[in-house]
Amino acid sequence: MALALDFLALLLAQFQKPTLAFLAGGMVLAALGSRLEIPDPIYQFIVLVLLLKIGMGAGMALREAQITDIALPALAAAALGVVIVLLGQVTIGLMPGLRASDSIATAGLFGAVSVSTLAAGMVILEEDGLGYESWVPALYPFMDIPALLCAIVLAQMARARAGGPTGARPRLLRLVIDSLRGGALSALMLGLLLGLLTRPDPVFDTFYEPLFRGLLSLLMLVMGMEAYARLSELRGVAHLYAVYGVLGPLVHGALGFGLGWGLHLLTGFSPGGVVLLAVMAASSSDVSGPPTLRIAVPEANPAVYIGTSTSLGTPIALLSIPLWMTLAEMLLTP
Amino acid sequence: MALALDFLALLLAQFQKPTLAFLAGGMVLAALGSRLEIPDPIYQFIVLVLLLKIGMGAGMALREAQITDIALPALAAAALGVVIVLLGQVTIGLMPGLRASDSIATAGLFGAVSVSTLAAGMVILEEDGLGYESWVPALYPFMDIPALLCAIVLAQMARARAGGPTGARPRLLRLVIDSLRGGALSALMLGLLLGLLTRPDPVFDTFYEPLFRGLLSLLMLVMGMEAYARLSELRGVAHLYAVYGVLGPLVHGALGFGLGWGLHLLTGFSPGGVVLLAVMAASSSDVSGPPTLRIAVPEANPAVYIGTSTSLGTPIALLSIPLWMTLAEMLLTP
Amino acid sequence: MALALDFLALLLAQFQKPTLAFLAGGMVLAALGSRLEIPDPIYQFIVLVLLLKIGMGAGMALREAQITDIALPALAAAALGVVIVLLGQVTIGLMPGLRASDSIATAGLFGAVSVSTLAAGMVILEEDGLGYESWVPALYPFMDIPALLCAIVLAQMARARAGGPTGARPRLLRLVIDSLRGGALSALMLGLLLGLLTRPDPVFDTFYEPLFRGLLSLLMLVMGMEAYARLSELRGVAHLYAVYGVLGPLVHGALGFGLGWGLHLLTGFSPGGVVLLAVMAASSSDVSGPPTLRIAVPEANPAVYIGTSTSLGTPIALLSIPLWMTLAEMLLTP
Amino acid sequence: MPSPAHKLTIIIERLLKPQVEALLSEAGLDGWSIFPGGGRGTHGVHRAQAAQLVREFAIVKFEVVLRDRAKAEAIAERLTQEILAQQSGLVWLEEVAIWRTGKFRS
Amino acid sequence: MPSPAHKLTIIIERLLKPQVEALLSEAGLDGWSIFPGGGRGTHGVHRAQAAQLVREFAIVKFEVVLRDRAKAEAIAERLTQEILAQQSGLVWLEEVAIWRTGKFRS
Amino acid sequence: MPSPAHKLTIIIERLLKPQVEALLSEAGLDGWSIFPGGGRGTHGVHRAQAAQLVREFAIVKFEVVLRDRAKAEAIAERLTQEILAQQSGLVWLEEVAIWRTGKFRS
Ligand SMILES: Nc1ncnc2c1ncn2[C@@H]1O[C@H](COP(=O)(O)O)[C@@H](O)[C@H]1O
Ligand SMILES: Nc1ncnc2c1ncn2[C@@H]1O[C@H](COP(=O)(O)O)[C@@H](O)[C@H]1O
Ligand SMILES: Nc1ncnc2c1ncn2[C@@H]1O[C@H](COP(=O)(O)O)[C@@H](O)[C@H]1O
Ligand code: NA
Ligand code: NA
Ligand code: NA
Repeated sequence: MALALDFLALLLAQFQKPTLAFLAGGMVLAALGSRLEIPDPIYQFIVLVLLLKIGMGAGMALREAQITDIALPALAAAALGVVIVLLGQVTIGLMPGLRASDSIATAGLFGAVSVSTLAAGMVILEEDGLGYESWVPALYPFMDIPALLCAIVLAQMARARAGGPTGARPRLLRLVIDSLRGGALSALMLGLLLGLLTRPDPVFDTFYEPLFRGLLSLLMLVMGMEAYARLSELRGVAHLYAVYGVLGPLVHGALGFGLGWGLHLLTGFSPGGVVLLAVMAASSSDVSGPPTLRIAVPEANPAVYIGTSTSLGTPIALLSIPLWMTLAEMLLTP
Repeated sequence: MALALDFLALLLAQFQKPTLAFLAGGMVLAALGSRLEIPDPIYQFIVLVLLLKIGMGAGMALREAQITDIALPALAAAALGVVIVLLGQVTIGLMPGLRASDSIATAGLFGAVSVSTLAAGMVILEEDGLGYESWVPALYPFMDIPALLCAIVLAQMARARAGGPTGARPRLLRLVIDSLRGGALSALMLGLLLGLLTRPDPVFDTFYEPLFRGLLSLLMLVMGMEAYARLSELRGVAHLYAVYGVLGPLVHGALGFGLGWGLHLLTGFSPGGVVLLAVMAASSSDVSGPPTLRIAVPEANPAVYIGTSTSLGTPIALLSIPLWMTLAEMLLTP
Repeated sequence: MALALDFLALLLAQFQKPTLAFLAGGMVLAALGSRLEIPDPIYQFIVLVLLLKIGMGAGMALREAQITDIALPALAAAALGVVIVLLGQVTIGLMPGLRASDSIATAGLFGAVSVSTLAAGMVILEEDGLGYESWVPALYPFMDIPALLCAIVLAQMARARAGGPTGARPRLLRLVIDSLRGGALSALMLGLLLGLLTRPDPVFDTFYEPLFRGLLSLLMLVMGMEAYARLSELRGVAHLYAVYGVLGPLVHGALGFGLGWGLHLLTGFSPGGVVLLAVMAASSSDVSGPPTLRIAVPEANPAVYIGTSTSLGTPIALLSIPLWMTLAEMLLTP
Repeated sequence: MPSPAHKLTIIIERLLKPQVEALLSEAGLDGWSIFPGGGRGTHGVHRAQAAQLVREFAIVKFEVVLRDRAKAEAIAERLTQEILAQQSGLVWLEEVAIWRTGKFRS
Repeated sequence: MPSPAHKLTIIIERLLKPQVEALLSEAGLDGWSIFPGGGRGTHGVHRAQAAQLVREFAIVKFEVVLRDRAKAEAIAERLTQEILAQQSGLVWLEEVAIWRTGKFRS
Repeated sequence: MPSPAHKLTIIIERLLKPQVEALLSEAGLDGWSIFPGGGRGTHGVHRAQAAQLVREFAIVKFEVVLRDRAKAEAIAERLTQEILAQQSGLVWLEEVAIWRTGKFRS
């Protein structure tokens, strides 16, 4: 009982933090019909700076890390990405009356990773002084790409079963390359390489690091407004997607937390690292995944998978960050 | 005599300060035909950050303030907004040959508040170490909205007198809501709520507060360029508007200063607070007021009221900031 | 031999620095077909802030400088601009088969100055603690404008010789004024005036100076991407331009270094100042020069001069910055 | 395979965007495109890309393709009489040939 | 001195831009213009200037002027059949009168 | 109630904007619209929204609606002969039907 109260108190304190507060603020604005707009070039600038910062920070940490430290977590990340997609196909995909392509695409987004959710996790961890290996954000592509690829392969198989056109079947390697060429992953990889191969410390310390938190607050505003705006698109969509959008992040985060806990016991993976793994698993791609799926699974209805991810998956994943932190503080720290 | 010299010296020093210097710089650039442009998305970003900062700062201060401390200044702000509009209608509105709608709309903008002028006042006060209650900027909407509403009601009455169409008469509550939904007031109110209900301190201290001054300098550049650009629109406008545009801010600022002085004697309202009240009163809306009037008073000629406010009202109000500060330093500080 | 090794070691260390690393990163992204884009308004904001910062910094320094300190370096800068253009016309212009207008326009850009290269030079010098008179960046227009004017006059003479239309011959003064009205030079001059005539220190120290390095890193990204993108335009262009684009910056930089060295011996011009003079001489205009030439020398093929400058001149000039620094450290510092 | 249709172009200030969208929705249209811009007219200059103090005064252009000429004209009439009566703005109509006619309900 | 030509307008989401450009290049066209925008359709709202999470879902309009009507129609057919088959997008054709005909190879 | 008119479209690089505006003003026009964009042509690629080093090389499109066909053609002629002679740019003319004819002086 005391434990439950502690848990609640820790949880409530988190909602006072600026990151989640701005998310809620964005939703409220949209709900009240505000005409406030964040200009698109500003939004792109914010995402670019966050991705370069995440990449550079992880890259600089990788310089000092041992390949053996990272191998297992990377494997865990990839496994999580694939397992979440397969799990999604089994749970939603097998329900009657739903189109296979829709459920596969939705599961694909939930297996992939949201950069905004990851950034929010990093900032909230830092505010609470819960440390993590600085290279953990570098696990992003290890979870993101396998998840999207897995969804695309499942969609191809479904199409083949349905006797659909198989001639245009895209090659996997090409999809990986194309995905890495997208703006978001390009920026992340560029940051990683700069951090790994050069010494960006002066510009990192004076620009990317200090601006990170503030720009994230504006991104949360956009996320909140967008989440509310897309809610209406969910109206025509099967209720099951709403259930998946709400429960998915919690289940996936728990999976990530569990796997991270295993790593913690096995290799001493830090509590903060466990939280970030859970956050990535809980998150669903809202910036970089959707266009990949639009091209590769054109028969799926974007209103379904984007609506489910943006309006439910991302807010729930963001709001669940305090949950993993509270769990970590209670279970993993001495 | 010595007093007058002191006054002049204090005044001159202010024009060296970056805020006013950038304003002058923008005017000079425009006058010399420079092709320098500030991109619109950057301008919107600047205004957004300034409004969130002003709102959050005031909101955080309101947490600690007593409702009784604020009630009287809020009343004073609302009274100033309404009185300035009525005064405007009496002085310009009664002159022969001018259209009622034009004079009412102009008075409406001068009763309302300019966010850029308010922000400039805050920065200049801070540079001079003249303190104010941090919630004073929260008086903005208390002056702004009543002034615009008052103008709209006056315009409806004028229309009714003229036997014009009264069917489309918009409801006041709807106008208030619509005005709060506009981008500028939305951002300010969002900041207020975030400051009041959550703990945005970490992001406020590392982002909004440090960037405030620099972004304001760029906003002043835009204001200066725009003030010069709109001057030409004033050419076809009755001379009386030019007189009003130049003298209005001084008279309104003096009213604000007087009322603030009263509050100072009555409740110990700070000298810096008195200055900010004068600055808001002297300022005329140039970002958020004009679209409200365009919709609600479509029969008024925007070249008249926007030109008068942007080209004369705002620069004069900005240049008069040092005046109120010098007055406060001479009259209100021991 | 030891000297040569030292030289190499110093040189290599520079390529680890963020400025050059971001340039290389941009090229790599473009070469790999990344779809990453920097929004145009963000790019314009970056250039604006850099120019205002360079101008203000130089302007504040000019307040304390003696006119006699600056006169000689300014003369040297102007001479360099003109000499580089004349040299260019002699070397490329006299080769058979090349159009006079193309070679003159190309030489014009290489005589003029690149703001991004200058900014990179300032940041790299600062990182290495190699000091310079803070007014040195004010030499920019003294080199830039004479170089462009010289090219325009040469083009007019070539047109006259060829019996072309001489009626539209633009006056030189008008060209100078028009060039100063362009966005880039306007911003630089505004900064200079603000620094010289007002006290922008508070906003300079809290905004322009801290953001300089970070914004430059993003600008280098753009420069790198653009350099790669324009390479293809060089395909149809005479090989001689490629040779000029690669060797020009080195020869011009050496000229600048030599003249700077003379000033050093004569007047005690600082080693950092010598480096910046070399950097400006080595640089070729890629932001502000091209539109001037497009209007004034319409018969020249922009693919030739812009391609040569953007794809070869600027990257080589940026990469040569460590060269001048290493030379200065070895030859000019005790 | 192209079939005849009509393109209605509407140029307004952003502040009228909600009203124009409401009118188009009421008229039963299922789609339109919007392009931001600038311009010059009797109300002075509207910048296309540079900062202008009031965002709501920026120019936007609607392009609406529809197959029913009568409906296009009816929309133009209502626009000019109701929304643009006291506001700046232009409306014009052009003949076009469209593909994918299935995408057009009206 | 104007001579008759045709203007093909193509409205798509940015993610199809590379494919449309490839098709136009293959068709031997030497020029086209692109305008960013927004819109509303069966796939919901695309904002014209405000932030939208996925950049690739922004609307862009191609305007291609060419003299050869048959080629214009062929491009429109290929577009609607190959690229737009499962994607959102519109194509229409208009008659125009052009100057500087020397600038148009097709 | 629509009445016939003409729409002149001019595509240029931003650096010619002042000259084109001067020409339109001289011709007595009271209004035009401007849309920023990008494109591809014999002078390579102009990006529509991404950073390009030289701002003045961005593409802008003028759309000018006017009732007087002869004036439209005269403007197009002067443009192509005087301003666009050595520069990139296109001009074309279309037939339109306008409302609010009172807003058009020429
Ligand atoms: N003749 C015209 N052709 C094209 N656009 C026009 C024309 N006249 C006005 N416009 C556009 O309509 C807007 C408002 O016009 P006005 O109300 O006359 O200021 C202008 O800013 C232009 O964008
Ligand atoms: N009737 C129409 N007229 C003009 N543009 C349209 C029309 N319908 C759709 N569009 C444009 O095409 C895009 C995609 O349409 P849709 O696939 O129906 O969502 C929309 O966002 C609009 O920009
Ligand atoms: N056939 C065309 N159709 C539409 N726009 C074109 C065409 N050709 C050129 N343009 C536009 O005109 C600009 C300049 O063309 P150019 O001088 O050929 O490089 C291009 O960037 C395009 O925006
Ligand atoms: Na996930
Ligand atoms: Na006021
Ligand atoms: Na040079």
